[in-house]
Amino acid sequence: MSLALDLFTIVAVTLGAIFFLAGTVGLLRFPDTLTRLHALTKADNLGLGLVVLGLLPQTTAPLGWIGLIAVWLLALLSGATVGQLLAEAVRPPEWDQNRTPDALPNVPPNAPEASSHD
Amino acid sequence: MLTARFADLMDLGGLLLVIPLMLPVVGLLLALVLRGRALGRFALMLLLLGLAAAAAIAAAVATGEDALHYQLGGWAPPLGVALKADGLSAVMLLTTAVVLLGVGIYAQRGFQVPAGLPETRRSLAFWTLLFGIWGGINTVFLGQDLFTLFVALELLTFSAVPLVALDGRAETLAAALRYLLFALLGSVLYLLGTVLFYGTYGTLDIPLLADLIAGADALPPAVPVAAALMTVGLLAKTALVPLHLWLPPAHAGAPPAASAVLSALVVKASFFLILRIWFDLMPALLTLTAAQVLGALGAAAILFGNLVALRQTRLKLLIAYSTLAQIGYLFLIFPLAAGGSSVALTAGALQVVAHACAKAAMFMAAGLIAAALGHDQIRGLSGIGRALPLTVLAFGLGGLSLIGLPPSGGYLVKTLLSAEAIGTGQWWWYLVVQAGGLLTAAYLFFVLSQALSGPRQPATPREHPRLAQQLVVLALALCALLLGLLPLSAVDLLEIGRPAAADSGAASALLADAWSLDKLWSGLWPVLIVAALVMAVRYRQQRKPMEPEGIRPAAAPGRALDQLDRLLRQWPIAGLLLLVLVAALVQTMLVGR
Amino acid sequence: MSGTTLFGLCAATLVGLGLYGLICQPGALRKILAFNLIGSGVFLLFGVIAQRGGGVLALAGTGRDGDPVPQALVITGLVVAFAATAIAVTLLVRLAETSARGTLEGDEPPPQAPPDEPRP
Amino acid sequence: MTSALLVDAALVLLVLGLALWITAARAAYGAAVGFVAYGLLLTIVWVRLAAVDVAMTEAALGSGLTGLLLLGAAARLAPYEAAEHQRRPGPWLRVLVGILCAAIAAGLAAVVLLLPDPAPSQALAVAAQLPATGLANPVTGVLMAYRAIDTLLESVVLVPALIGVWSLSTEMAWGGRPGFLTPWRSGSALPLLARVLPPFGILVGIHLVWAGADDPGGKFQGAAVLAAMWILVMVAGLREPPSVSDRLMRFLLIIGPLCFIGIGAAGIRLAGAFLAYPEAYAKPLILAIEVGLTISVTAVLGLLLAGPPAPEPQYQRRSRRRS
Repeated sequence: MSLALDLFTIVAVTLGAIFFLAGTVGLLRFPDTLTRLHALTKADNLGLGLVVLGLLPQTTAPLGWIGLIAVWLLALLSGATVGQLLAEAVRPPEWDQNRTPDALPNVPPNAPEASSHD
Repeated sequence: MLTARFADLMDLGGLLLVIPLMLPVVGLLLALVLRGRALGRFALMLLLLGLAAAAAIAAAVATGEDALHYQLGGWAPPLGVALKADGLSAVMLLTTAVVLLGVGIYAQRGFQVPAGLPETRRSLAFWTLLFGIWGGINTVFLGQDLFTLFVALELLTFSAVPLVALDGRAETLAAALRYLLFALLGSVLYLLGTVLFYGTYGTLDIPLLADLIAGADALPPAVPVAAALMTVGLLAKTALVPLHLWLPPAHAGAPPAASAVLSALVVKASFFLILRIWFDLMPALLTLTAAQVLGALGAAAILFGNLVALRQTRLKLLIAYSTLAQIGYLFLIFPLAAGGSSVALTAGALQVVAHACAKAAMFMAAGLIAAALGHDQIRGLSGIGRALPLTVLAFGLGGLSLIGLPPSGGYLVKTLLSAEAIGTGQWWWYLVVQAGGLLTAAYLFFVLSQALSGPRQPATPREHPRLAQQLVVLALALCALLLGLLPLSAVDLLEIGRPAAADSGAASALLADAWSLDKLWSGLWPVLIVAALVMAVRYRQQRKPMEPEGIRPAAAPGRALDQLDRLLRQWPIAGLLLLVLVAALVQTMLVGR
Repeated sequence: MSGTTLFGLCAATLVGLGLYGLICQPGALRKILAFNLIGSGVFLLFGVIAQRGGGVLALAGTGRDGDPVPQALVITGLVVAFAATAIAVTLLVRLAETSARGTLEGDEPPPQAPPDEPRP
Repeated sequence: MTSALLVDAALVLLVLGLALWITAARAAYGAAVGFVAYGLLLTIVWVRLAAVDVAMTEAALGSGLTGLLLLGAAARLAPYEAAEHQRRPGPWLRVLVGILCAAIAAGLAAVVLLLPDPAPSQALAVAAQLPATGLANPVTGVLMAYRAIDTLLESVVLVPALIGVWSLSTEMAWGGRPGFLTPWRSGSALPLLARVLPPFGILVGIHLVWAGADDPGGKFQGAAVLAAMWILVMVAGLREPPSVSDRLMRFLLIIGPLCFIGIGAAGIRLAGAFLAYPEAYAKPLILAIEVGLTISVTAVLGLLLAGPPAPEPQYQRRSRRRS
């Protein structure tokens, strides 16, 4: 039984590490800040989730699990918030919703609907 | 009733040491909550209590003929922290209490809260930071644990730096930032030395460390390196000449009450720790060439500080540079103490006391003069002698003590230093001491002659200071001037609690015959010659139009001196000199072992 | 060559690097950063000595690691270093607002015009 | 064993690399960001050195709050940074200082290598006398009992630091609200975080203080976390920083040290020495002091970061500039 759990831990943590690697490659390779945010917030949080999942069998019953999952949830919360803040800071002006359509220069058709309401 | 109260205060024994530690701290905390108007009086009341406690400690040490000890929390030193008040720290506590009481009375007017407001920035900041300085200094004088002394030094620095920038002018902000960064550099080096001591011996208590170091036959290299780092860190905080870049603008820019405290007391706390390290922790250091290095720096400070002071055109900067010079005297005692005699240490302590009173009086007097005239240009001082006779008199008396004329404290210091220099055959220190006295006389007589010369503009001061301020300035100046008349037993107090020096009581013996007529005259006639010289220069200047520079108008060496001073006060150069000093001290201490 | 000694060498390098930054960097904010570097180097030395001293405890079987006294000193030192950084940063921002520069040079007192001295 | 050494070596290289980046980076803002990462790496080094209390303090105070201070300052000083470069000292001077610094670092490294390896330590003495203080965490025992004067002086040192920060405002601004933490201009991410995270953070802070008696934790770490939550609320604009002459805030600032001195003075009567605790209820007394100190240190850390009082409310000035 413990062999299976150890095996599960190794597999899960390795998968997590691969997702971290993907996130880092995304950080280095992607052209601009917004796309890099995707790489970081998506890949790293999933990677961390897998690592936490893999480590769960290694810790003592309820308290250890709660601690690890709390680490993951906090990382998710801070990742999402920082992603939002960075996106607001670098958002290109032409995505402003209250600009008249013809004033939008060569905006790619599927530009995300900016939900700015300041 | 008072003497009864005083008596039972004295029989508290060791617990007495907690009062000077906690009184300022409680004052600092309550001052934060107390409404502004009562702050000044509350501060005065606590300063008086503090003076009583310091007097009780001095009396207890004197009668008990031994240092007072106290273990905080009841834990024995290697684990806990101990307090100790030997003769030296008792005298320092007393001086601090006297000077701070003077400053407290002086500052009542400048930092009082106007009627309409509940509180102002200046009054809250000044009084709370004054308590912070007082708490830090008392802990430095009483602490026996190297890390507790570090925290006390930080409390002192964090209370002193905002005082420099209290007026908010741009150059005082720059001066405060430079003071803070250089003081932090010093305290980090001090901490580095502390960690090496702990790494080697596992304790930070000075007496225990001293026994371990004395007992060890071959000192591991970490110990001299630690002593060198701590010494240089404390030199940076004491502003000894190559590391003096922060002192002149900081002390000249601060409000007068603050610059009095900074010059008289704050600079002496880090010097006191150097005394603790060199005389208590590792007395063997005194016999090394490292002591000669400190002596050489002291001599350089005396000559350089006085010469640049001659060049100054603003009164406060002149006094700040004079502080640099007087600090130099403090470092002459290290080479002179090599022979193991306690005379040099007594001279150092007397210099701290005399300079504290004299310099506090001079800075406060300069503050009154600047307030009355609206500026502190030395050239523009004429006529102030009539407008503020008491203040100019106090300024002059303080100056006489710095020169070292009898019966002042400075005279005692010069007598002891000269006798010790001749006694140990290091005659060059004798020359430096005399030269310093003459240079001080030069710029003091120049300033006094300006102040007492005929009134060029009507002598209606812009703002007449209160009589209380003038009297307290005069009182402090008289303290410095009449220090020589103290009974010689007060000088012996300094040697209580010190390891039994070979010639205990030698200092008071030397001072006993310092009052013979020929000695008095041999000290006086060079000063009279300098006075005549200054009069001649002033007379020649009055006939020619005004020159902006100080005494020597167009002298080439004068400008070269200014450039040298400006060069030395650049941050990278001062940093480089600090590193060179660390290397020099480490080398002399390692080789000398 | 245990890990602890490695951290000791790292601490010594940090102190050297911080000293260089504190002396040579013109910007005052960079000097404050360099001061924090030296501070962390010195505290690391405290940690190395605490870890080395802790071996005694492990022998005594109490299981707790490290000598608690240097660790307590480091915690106190960190808080003091934070207070120092807070004052230095506020002073620097105020200096930059009033005289539009972030460096320490150029502090000669104003030209010879008599300054209007505020009340003592 | 060698794998542990490899991990330590990698950690040391990363720390030194970041330290080089902090010294050599062109922009102060980049150096400040590097400093925050450097602080977090140092936290891992402290865990490797088996000093968990210190690791928490380094993370919360050393890299978190100090990082916030430095990032704020770097942002404010960016316009003045261009002028700094021509004030650099000459190349020869830099080389000379570099050589001397290298020599000092080498000397220090040599001295560290020569220090006795099982260093003389007071660990046993602390462990032996710990039961008398009723605590189980030796570091808290040293901080609160054996070297209580250091902790008291250090909590007192924060007060002049705060007064120093406050005194850097103008006279007319006195009584106003501190102005460094200008609220974030728009968007709903930060206010959301400032509503979700603080309850959790406050719980963690209080737990840290409570657990500090027996396990790694303590008042400074707890106070740093609580201060971080308060600052988050202020930066998100949900609460205004308290005005400088707010009587309640002044009282909170001094409650901790005063409580410490009061109990210390009571110790003279009850336990025979200043700052001594009677053995029977040493732990409750120490915990009372810790709670008081947590309140005061949280207030001071928050106000230190909130900066000197500003003449008029910051957000009006910022919104005026933007529109």
